Amino acid sequence: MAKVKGAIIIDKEKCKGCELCVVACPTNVIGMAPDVNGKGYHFAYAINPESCTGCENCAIVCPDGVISVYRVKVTVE
Amino acid sequence: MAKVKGAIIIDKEKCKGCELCVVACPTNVIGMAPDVNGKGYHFAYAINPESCTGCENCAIVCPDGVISVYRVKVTVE
Amino acid sequence: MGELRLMKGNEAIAEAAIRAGCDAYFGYPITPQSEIIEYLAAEETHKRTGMVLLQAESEIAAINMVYGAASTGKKVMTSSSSPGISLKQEGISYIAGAELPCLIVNVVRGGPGLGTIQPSQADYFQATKGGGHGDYRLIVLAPASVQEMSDFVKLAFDLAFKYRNPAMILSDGMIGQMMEKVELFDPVPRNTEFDQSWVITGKTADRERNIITSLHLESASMEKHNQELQKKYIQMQEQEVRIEKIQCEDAEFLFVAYGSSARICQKAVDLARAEGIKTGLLRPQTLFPFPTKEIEKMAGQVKGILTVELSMGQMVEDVRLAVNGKIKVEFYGRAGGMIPTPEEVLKAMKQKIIGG
Amino acid sequence: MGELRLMKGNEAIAEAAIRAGCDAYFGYPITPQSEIIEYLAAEETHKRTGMVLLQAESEIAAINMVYGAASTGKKVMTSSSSPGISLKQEGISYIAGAELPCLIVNVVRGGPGLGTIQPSQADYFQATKGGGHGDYRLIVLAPASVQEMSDFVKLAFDLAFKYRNPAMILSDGMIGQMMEKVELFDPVPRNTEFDQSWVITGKTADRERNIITSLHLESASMEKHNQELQKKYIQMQEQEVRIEKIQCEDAEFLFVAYGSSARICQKAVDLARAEGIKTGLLRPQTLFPFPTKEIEKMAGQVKGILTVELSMGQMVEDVRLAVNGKIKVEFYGRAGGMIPTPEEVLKAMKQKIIGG
Amino acid sequence: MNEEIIIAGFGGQGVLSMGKILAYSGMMQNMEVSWMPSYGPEMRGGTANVTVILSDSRISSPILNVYDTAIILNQQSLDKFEEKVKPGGLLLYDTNGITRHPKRTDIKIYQVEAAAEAAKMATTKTFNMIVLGGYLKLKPIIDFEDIKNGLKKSLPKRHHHLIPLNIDALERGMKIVKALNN
Amino acid sequence: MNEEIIIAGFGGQGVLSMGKILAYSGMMQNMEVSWMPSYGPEMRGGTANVTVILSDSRISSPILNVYDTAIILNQQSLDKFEEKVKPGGLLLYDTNGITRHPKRTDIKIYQVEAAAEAAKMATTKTFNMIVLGGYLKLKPIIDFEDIKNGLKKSLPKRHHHLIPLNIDALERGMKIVKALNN
Amino acid sequence: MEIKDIIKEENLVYSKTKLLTDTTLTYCPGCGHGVAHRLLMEVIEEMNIREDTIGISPVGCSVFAYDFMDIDMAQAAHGRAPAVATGIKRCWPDKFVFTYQGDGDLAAIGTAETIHACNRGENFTIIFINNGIYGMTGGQMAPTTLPGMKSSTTPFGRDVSLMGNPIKITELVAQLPGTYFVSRQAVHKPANVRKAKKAIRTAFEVQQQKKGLSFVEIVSNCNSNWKMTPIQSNQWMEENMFPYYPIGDIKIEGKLIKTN
Amino acid sequence: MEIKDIIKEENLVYSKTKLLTDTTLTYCPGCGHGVAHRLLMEVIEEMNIREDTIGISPVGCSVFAYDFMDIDMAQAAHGRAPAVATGIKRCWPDKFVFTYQGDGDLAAIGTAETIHACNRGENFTIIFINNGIYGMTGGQMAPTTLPGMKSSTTPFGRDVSLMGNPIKITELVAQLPGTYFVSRQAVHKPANVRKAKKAIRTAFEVQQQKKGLSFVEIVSNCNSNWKMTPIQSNQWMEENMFPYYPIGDIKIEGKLIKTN
Ligand SMILES: Cc1ncc(C[n+]2csc(CCOP(=O)(O)OP(=O)(O)O)c2C)c(N)n1
Ligand SMILES: Cc1ncc(C[n+]2csc(CCOP(=O)(O)OP(=O)(O)O)c2C)c(N)n1
Ligand code: SF4
Ligand code: SF4
Ligand code: SF4
Ligand code: SF4
Ligand code: SF4
Ligand code: SF4
Ligand SMILES: [Mg+2]
Ligand SMILES: [Mg+2]
Repeated sequence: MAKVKGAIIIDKEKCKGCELCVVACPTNVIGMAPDVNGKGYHFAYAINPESCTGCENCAIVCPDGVISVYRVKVTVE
Repeated sequence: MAKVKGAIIIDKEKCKGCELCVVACPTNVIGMAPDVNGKGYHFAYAINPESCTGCENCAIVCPDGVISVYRVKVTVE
Repeated sequence: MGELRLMKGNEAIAEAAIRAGCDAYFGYPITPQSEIIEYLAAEETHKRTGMVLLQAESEIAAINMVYGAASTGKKVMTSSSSPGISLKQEGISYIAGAELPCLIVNVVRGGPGLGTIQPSQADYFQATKGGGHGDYRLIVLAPASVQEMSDFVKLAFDLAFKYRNPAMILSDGMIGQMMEKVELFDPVPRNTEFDQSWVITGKTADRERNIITSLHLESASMEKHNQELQKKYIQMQEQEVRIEKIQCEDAEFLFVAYGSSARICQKAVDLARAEGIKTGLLRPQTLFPFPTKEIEKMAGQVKGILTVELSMGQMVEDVRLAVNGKIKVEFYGRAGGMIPTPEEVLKAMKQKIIGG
Repeated sequence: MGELRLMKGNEAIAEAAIRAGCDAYFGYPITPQSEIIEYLAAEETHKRTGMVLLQAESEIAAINMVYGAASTGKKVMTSSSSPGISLKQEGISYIAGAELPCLIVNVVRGGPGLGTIQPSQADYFQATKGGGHGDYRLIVLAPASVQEMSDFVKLAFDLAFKYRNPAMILSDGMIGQMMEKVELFDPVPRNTEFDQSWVITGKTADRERNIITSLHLESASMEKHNQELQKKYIQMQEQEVRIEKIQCEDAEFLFVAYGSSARICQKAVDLARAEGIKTGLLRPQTLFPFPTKEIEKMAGQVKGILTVELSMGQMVEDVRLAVNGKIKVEFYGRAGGMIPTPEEVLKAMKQKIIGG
Repeated sequence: MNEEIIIAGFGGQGVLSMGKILAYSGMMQNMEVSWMPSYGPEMRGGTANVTVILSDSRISSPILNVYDTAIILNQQSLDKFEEKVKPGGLLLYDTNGITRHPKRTDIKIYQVEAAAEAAKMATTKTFNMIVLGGYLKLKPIIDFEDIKNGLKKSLPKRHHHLIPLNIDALERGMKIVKALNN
Repeated sequence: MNEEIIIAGFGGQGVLSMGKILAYSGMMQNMEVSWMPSYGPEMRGGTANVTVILSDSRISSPILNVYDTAIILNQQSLDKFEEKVKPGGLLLYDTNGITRHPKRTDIKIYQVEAAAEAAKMATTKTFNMIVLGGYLKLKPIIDFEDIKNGLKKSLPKRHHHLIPLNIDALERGMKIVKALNN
Repeated sequence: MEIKDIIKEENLVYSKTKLLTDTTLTYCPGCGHGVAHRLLMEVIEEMNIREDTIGISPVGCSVFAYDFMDIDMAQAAHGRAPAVATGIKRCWPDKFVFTYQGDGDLAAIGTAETIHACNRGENFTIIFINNGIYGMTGGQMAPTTLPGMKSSTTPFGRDVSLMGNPIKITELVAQLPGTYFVSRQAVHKPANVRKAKKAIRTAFEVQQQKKGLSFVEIVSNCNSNWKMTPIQSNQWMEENMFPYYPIGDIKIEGKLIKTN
Repeated sequence: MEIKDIIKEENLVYSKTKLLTDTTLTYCPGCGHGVAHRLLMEVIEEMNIREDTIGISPVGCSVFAYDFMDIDMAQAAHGRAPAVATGIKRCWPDKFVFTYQGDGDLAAIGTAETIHACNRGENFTIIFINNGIYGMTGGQMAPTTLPGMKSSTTPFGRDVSLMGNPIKITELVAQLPGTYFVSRQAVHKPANVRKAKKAIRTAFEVQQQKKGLSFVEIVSNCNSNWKMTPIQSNQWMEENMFPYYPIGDIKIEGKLIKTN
C-alpha cells in the first residue's frame, strides 16, 4: 500500500508567529515555540513532524512564505 | 357646448427661433417669421391664432420660456 | 488660566477647532495628521458642540465640501499633509477666488511625490505663493509649538472671516506628532460676528439672491476682481504681520526661521550667546503676510542673516527680497525629515555668515 | 526650410508633438487648449505615427497615465489650462520625484478659481516654484510665438530626457488661440537616444528589476534624493538658460517679460526708441532655469528694469532676486485677460522707472 | 504696412474663415500675419469676431483695443466696435438687419450689401467672400493672385471646386461696395 | 536640568505610554516636556520608540540624534541606539531576548530584568512600569508623587484601579535595577 | 371671441415662472438646458421653498445657471458639485439642496464625488443633464457619447474598442443603497416635459422626507455640437439616445424597478 | 522513513517562489497581503511572463510591494494605479500589467480611475485587497468598512445613517461592459488560497487573450487595525465580511453570473 509522507522546514528567523499554519494543518503537525526569534516572535515549528503528509496547506497559507514542504510516496508493507 | 379657446404671446425679441414650439403645437398655430429679430433669429409667431386651444404645449417645450398662454372656456351655441 | 494638557500638536488643533466653534470638518486621512480627524471622531463632536464631522472619499471631495459649507457662512476646516494638499490646489484656488473663509491645515511631510512621512518645510512656496492657479494668497500661519497649534486655530478663523479669505496653518510632522504642554483657550460659541450678508442659505423676500462664484468670464470684470483681491492682500500685509523676536535687541547676526526650525535656531542663539556671539532670531508667525518690513529693518542692524529651513531653500527668497541686497543672506537647510541640531545650525551661521 | 503653415499655437504644439516622435498623449478638454487634443484626434495619430491618444476621464487620470507611460521610457505628454493644471499638482510632484521625463503644456487662463478663459500669466509661481508639494522644479519653457510653440515641444522633450525631469511649456490663451506663420521642423523617429536603462518594460534575466518610485521613507535616503535633485537643478541653471535679447546693447532701461507680454514689450521698445529713449527687452525663454546671471549682468548696464506680466506680479520677484537691490525693479501688469498696449507699457516704464 | 482689422458678426456668417483667408493671403505675400478669434462659450448663432493683423514687421499683440478697419456684419457688433475704429480708420458694414447705423464722422464708412447680393447667387455661403471683396476693393493691400492662393490654402481640398464661385463673389463684392459719408 | 531620553523596544511593550507617563510627570513638576514618537507604518510587533525630553528651559527639537539616556527593550533597538548615547550617558536595558550585549565603555550601563519580574506579577502589562521604576531609581529627577499624578493623568479613568498595581511595579523596578559596568 | 379678449390677466394659464430671472439664457436655440431650468424653478415655486433652497451650478454650459435661477446658488468646480452639496447639506440638513450637472461633469471628472454622495445617501437632489457630449468646451467626447458618435475628439466616431462603451451612470448609482429615487426623463416634447417635472417634484419631496439621494437624469440634446438643427437633434436623440438610455423611473422608494 | 530522508531537493514540493525577493515582508504577522503577493508571483512564474510583466504598487500597506516582488514595478499615487496602468498598457499592449490596490485606494480616492479603467475595458488586471479599513495609516474607516465596525475614525462603529453603507465596488464594476472577468476570493484558508490563485491565473489569461479588464477582489484581514489576533481576525472575516462580500466569481467571460 502506498502512503504519502511529508516534512516541512520553517525558516525560524522569518516566521512572524501568526499561527495560521497551525490551524491550517490537518494533522496538527505544527506548534508554536515558547522562545522568541530575533524579531521577538514566538515561531512555529513541527512539534509533531511524523504526522506530516506534505499536503502543503501550511505553506500556502503562510503569509510570509517561510515554510517549505517536502513529500515522498512510501510503500508500506 | 363648452369649448376651450386659447391664445399665446411670444416675446419676439427673446425668441431664438428654434422652432420647437412649431412642432409641439397640435393645431399648427405657430410659424416662423421671415424677418429676424435683434439677435438675428427668425422668430416664432402665431400664423394661425384662431386654432389655438391653449393647451400650453408650445410654452412648456420652449427652452427660452418666451411663450405665455391664455385660455378661456367659451360656450358655443 | 485655561486648562493645561499634554497633547500632540494634531490633537491640539482638533481640540482648538471644537473650542473655536468650528461648525464642520471634512477631511481624508493621511500621515502625519490623521490624529486630527481621529480626535474629532473620538470626541463625538456632533454631540459635544454640534460640529459636523465627515470623512470624505478623497482630499478633493473634502476641499469642495469645505467650499460648500463655507458658502453658507459656516466656520469650516479641513486638514491634510503634502500630497493631499497638492490635490486640493484647484479647490483652494476656487475658495480664494470666491472669497470664502475657511481653515486648511497642512502638516507637512517630505516630498516631492510620495516622499517620506517625516517632517519637512518644503511646502512653503506652495502655501505662500499659491500652489493653485491664478493670483491669490492664503493667510499662512506657522506654529512653532503645540501651544500655537491650538492658538492659531482661533486666530486663523478670525482672520479668515475678517478677510473672507482661506487661512492655512502650515505645520509639519514634528509639531503635529510631538506632545507638549498646552494651555487651552475657553470655548467660544459656534457663530461669528463677521458680516454674513453674502452667505447662501436660501433667498428670502427681503434681499437679492446671493451667489458664490469665482467665475468672471469678461476680462474687465476678472481684472477688477483681481485688483480687489490684491487690495485685501495689501491690507493683510499692512495689518496682520505677526512675528516673534528673540534676543534681537543687540543682535549682530540674525537667524530667520519659522515653525520647527525656529525652535532649533532658538537653541542655537543660546549656544552662540554662550560663546559671546550676539545672535538673534526673527521668527515669522505669519508667512503670508510675510514680515518684509520687519526683516528689512533688521537688515539695518545686523551684519548678516542665516535662514534655516527644513527644505532646500524656499523662504530664503522672501528674506532676500526683504533685505534687497543690503546685507548677506544665506541659507542652511536639511531635507526629507532630517532635523539639524542647534550646534549644526550655529556652525552654519559661523561658516556662511560670520566667517564668510 | 521646413514646411510653412498658418496655424494656431495649440495646433502647432500638437503637430510638433507628432513630428517630435511623441509616443502618447493623455489629456482632458479645457478651454483655451482643447485644440491640442482635437488636432491630434483629427490627425489619427495612431495611423500616422503610431502615437497613442487617449481622452482621460479627468486631469488627474491624465497626469497619472503620463506617469505610467513615462515609466516605460516613452515620450509622453499632456496638456491643460490653469484649473486642470492645479489638479495635476500631486501627479506632477510624483513625476518630478520619480524623475520621469515628460511634457506638460499649460495654456494659461485667468484665475483664481474658475476665473476666465482669457489669456493670463498668473500661473508663473505655480510653474516655477512648484505648485505641488516638496522641493522640485520643472523645466519651464515660455514660447512667445506660434513658432516657438512648435520649436519648444522638441526642446522640451530633449531636456526632459536629458535630465529625467518633467518639462512644462507655459503658454497662454493668446498664443494658444492665435494663428501665425510657423515653419514646422522635419519629423524625427519615435524613439530617443537618451539612457533607457531605468525604464520598466518587464524584468529580463540580464538585469536587476527596475523600480519607478518617489517613496523614500527613511529620512536619510529622502534627504539624499533631495540633494541629487538639487544637483540636477543647479546643472540646469548652469547649462540650460535660454533668453532672447532685443536691442539690449546700448539700452539704458530694460523690459523683462516673457511669452505674450514680451511681444507687447518688443513693440514698446520700438516706440521708445522712436522717441529716443534707449530701451531694450530681455525675454526669458526658460523660466526655470531662470536667467538670473543674465539679468544680474544687465543690472550693471541699465538704470532700471520694468517687468511686465499678465498677472499681479510674479516673475518680478525672480527679477528682483537677480538684481539684488542694485537698481530699481518695478512691475506693470494687467490681469484677467486684459492685454496692455505697447503704449501703455511704455507709459508705465516712463512713470515707474525713467521718471520715478 | 500695418493693417489691424476686426471682423465681427453672427456665428455662422463665415467671420472666422474670412479672417483666415485674409491672413493666409497676407502670408502668401510674405507679410507677418496674425489671426485671433474671440473664443469662449459663445452660443450658436451668437456673436463671433476675429482680429486679423497684416504687417511688414513683427506683430506684438494679436489682441487689440482699437482697429484700422472694422468689418461689421450685425447690430451687436456695430454697437460694440464702432467706437473702436481709429480716427481716420475704416468701417465697412452690411446694412442687412442694422437698425442703428454708424454715427461717427471721423472715420470712413462704407456699405456692402452682401446678404442681398449673396441671395442672388447659387449659394448664400458666398456671403463672406462678397464682404471680403468689398474690403479688398477699399484696401487693395493684397494682390488678387495671392488672395486666390490664400483661398486655396485655407479651404480643405474637397471644397476646391468652389474656388471659382468664391472668386466670383469676391469680384461682386468689389463692385457693390459703396461709400456712405465721403 | 535637561534630560533627553530615548525609549525603544517592540510595539506592544508599552514604550509610548511609558514615555507619556514620564512626560506627564515632568509637566506636573512644572518642567518643559516633549514627547515624540517614531511614527510611520511600523508593523505590528515591530519596533517602536519615543523620545522624551524633560527640561528647565524651552525645548528646541523634540527629535534628537544623541541622548542622555537610552532605555532599550529589544535587540534591534540596542543595535540602533547604543552608539547614540552621549559619552557619560546612561543605557538601561532588559536582557530578555538580547543576544549581543552593549559594548561601550564610555557610558553607564544598567540592567533591569523587567520581563522576568513582570512574569511574576498578576499581569505582564506592568512590564513597562518596572522598567520606568528602574530608570527613576537611577535618575530620580521626578518626585515619586508627581509620577503618581502623571500616571493618573495619562491613564484613562477606567484604568485608574490599576494605579496601585503600577506603583507596585515601579517600586519593583527600583529594586531590581543593577549596574553592569560600574 | 377675439384673441385680444382672451389675452387678459385672468386668463393667463402659463407663463415663465418668476423664479427665472429676465436675463436671456446663454444657451443655444433649442437646447434642453432651458426647459430643465424652468421645470426646476417651477417645482421650487410650487413647493414654495425658495427661502430654503440652495442650488449648485457646475462647470459646463449651465455654469451660468445662477444668472438665470433667482435663488441662492454656488458655482462648483468641474465635477465637484456633489461634494459641494454635501458640505452644504451636512451643515443645513433642513434646507433643500440640488446640483445641476452635465454628463462630462457628473460622469467623467466627477465620478468619485457622484458615486460617493449617492452611496452615502446624502439627502439632496442631483439633476443630471445627459447630452452625450461636452457642450461648453466645444463638443468633445463625453463618457456618455454613443458608439460611433462623432465629437471633436472622436471626429471619426467613438471607437468602443479604444474609448470603451458609454457609461450608464444612472443605472450604476441606482445600484447603491443610498439612492432613494432615480429616474431618467427627457424634455423635448410636451408629454416628456410633464413627466420630467413630476420626477423633479418627486425628487424634492424625497428630500423633504429625508429619505436619501434623489437623482433625475434628463436626456437632452446638444444641437450645436451634434451639428444639427434643434428639431433634427431631438429626433436623433429619440432614435439613438433613448434606446441606450431608456426613459422612465429606475428606482422608486429605494427599490429598483425593472426597466426593459 | 526519517524526516531527514524526506527533506531532499528532489522531494521539495512547495517553497516560496523565486519571484519573491528575500526581503522580509513589512506586513504584520498574519496579514493577507503576504499570501496575495505570493499567489500573484506564482502565477507570473508559472505563466513564465516575468519578462513581460509590469506591476503597479499603490499607496497603502502594500506600497512596498516593489521591495518584495522581483519584477519591474512602478509605485502609483494614492488611488491612481488604474490610470498609471492605463498609461503603460496603452503604450505596451503586449505586456502584462497589473495593479495591486487596497480598498481605500481603489474604492475611495481612486473611484473614478477604477470605474473608468473598467468601463474602457483596459486590458489589464486589478488585484483588489479589501480588508475593510485603511491599514497603512492606522485603521481609519474605508468605504468598505462594515456597518457598526469600529475604526479609528468611527470609534463607536460605522454609523450607516452618517457614513452610508459599505460600497460593493466589485459588483459595480462587474456591471460595466468593459470588465470581462470579475471574481471575489479570500486567502485565509488552504482551499481559498487555491481558488484565489486560480482566479488570478484566469485574470492574467484574460489579459493574454486581450479580452478586457480582469478584476480579482481578495477579502482579507487587517488584524492589527481590527485589533484581533490573526486567527481571530480570519474568523471575524468569515462571519462578518463574507456575508456582505460573498466569495465567488461574479462575471465570467464577460457575463454576469448569479451570485446568491
Ligand atoms: C478642472 C476643469 N477641467 C476642465 C474644464 C473644462 N470644461 C468646462 S465644461 C466641461 C465639460 C462640460 O460638459 P458637460 O458636463 O457634459 O456639460 P454640458 O456643457 O454638455 O452641458 C469641461 C471639460 C474645467 N473648467 N475645469
Ligand atoms: C493623496 C494621498 N492621500 C492620502 C494618503 C494617505 N494614505 C496612505 S495609504 C492610505 C489608505 C490605505 O488603505 P488601503 O488602500 O485600504 O490599503 P491597506 O493599507 O488597507 O492595504 C491613505 C489614506 C496618501 N498617501 N496620499
Ligand atoms: S504539509 Fe500539510 S501536514 Fe505537513 S505540516 Fe503542512 S499542513 Fe501539516
Ligand atoms: S504561518 Fe508562517 S509566519 Fe505564521 S506562524 Fe506559521 S510559519 Fe510563522
Ligand atoms: S397653446 Fe397649444 S394650441 Fe396654442 S399655440 Fe401653444 S401648442 Fe398650439
Ligand atoms: S420654442 Fe421658444 S425660442 Fe423656440 S422658436 Fe418657439 S418661441 Fe422661439
Ligand atoms: S453647446 Fe450644446 S449644451 Fe451647450 S447650450 Fe449649446 S446646445 Fe446646449
Ligand atoms: S496594518 Fe493591516 S493591512 Fe497593513 S500589514 Fe498590518 S494587518 Fe496587514
Ligand atoms: Mg454634456
Ligand atoms: Mg485596506
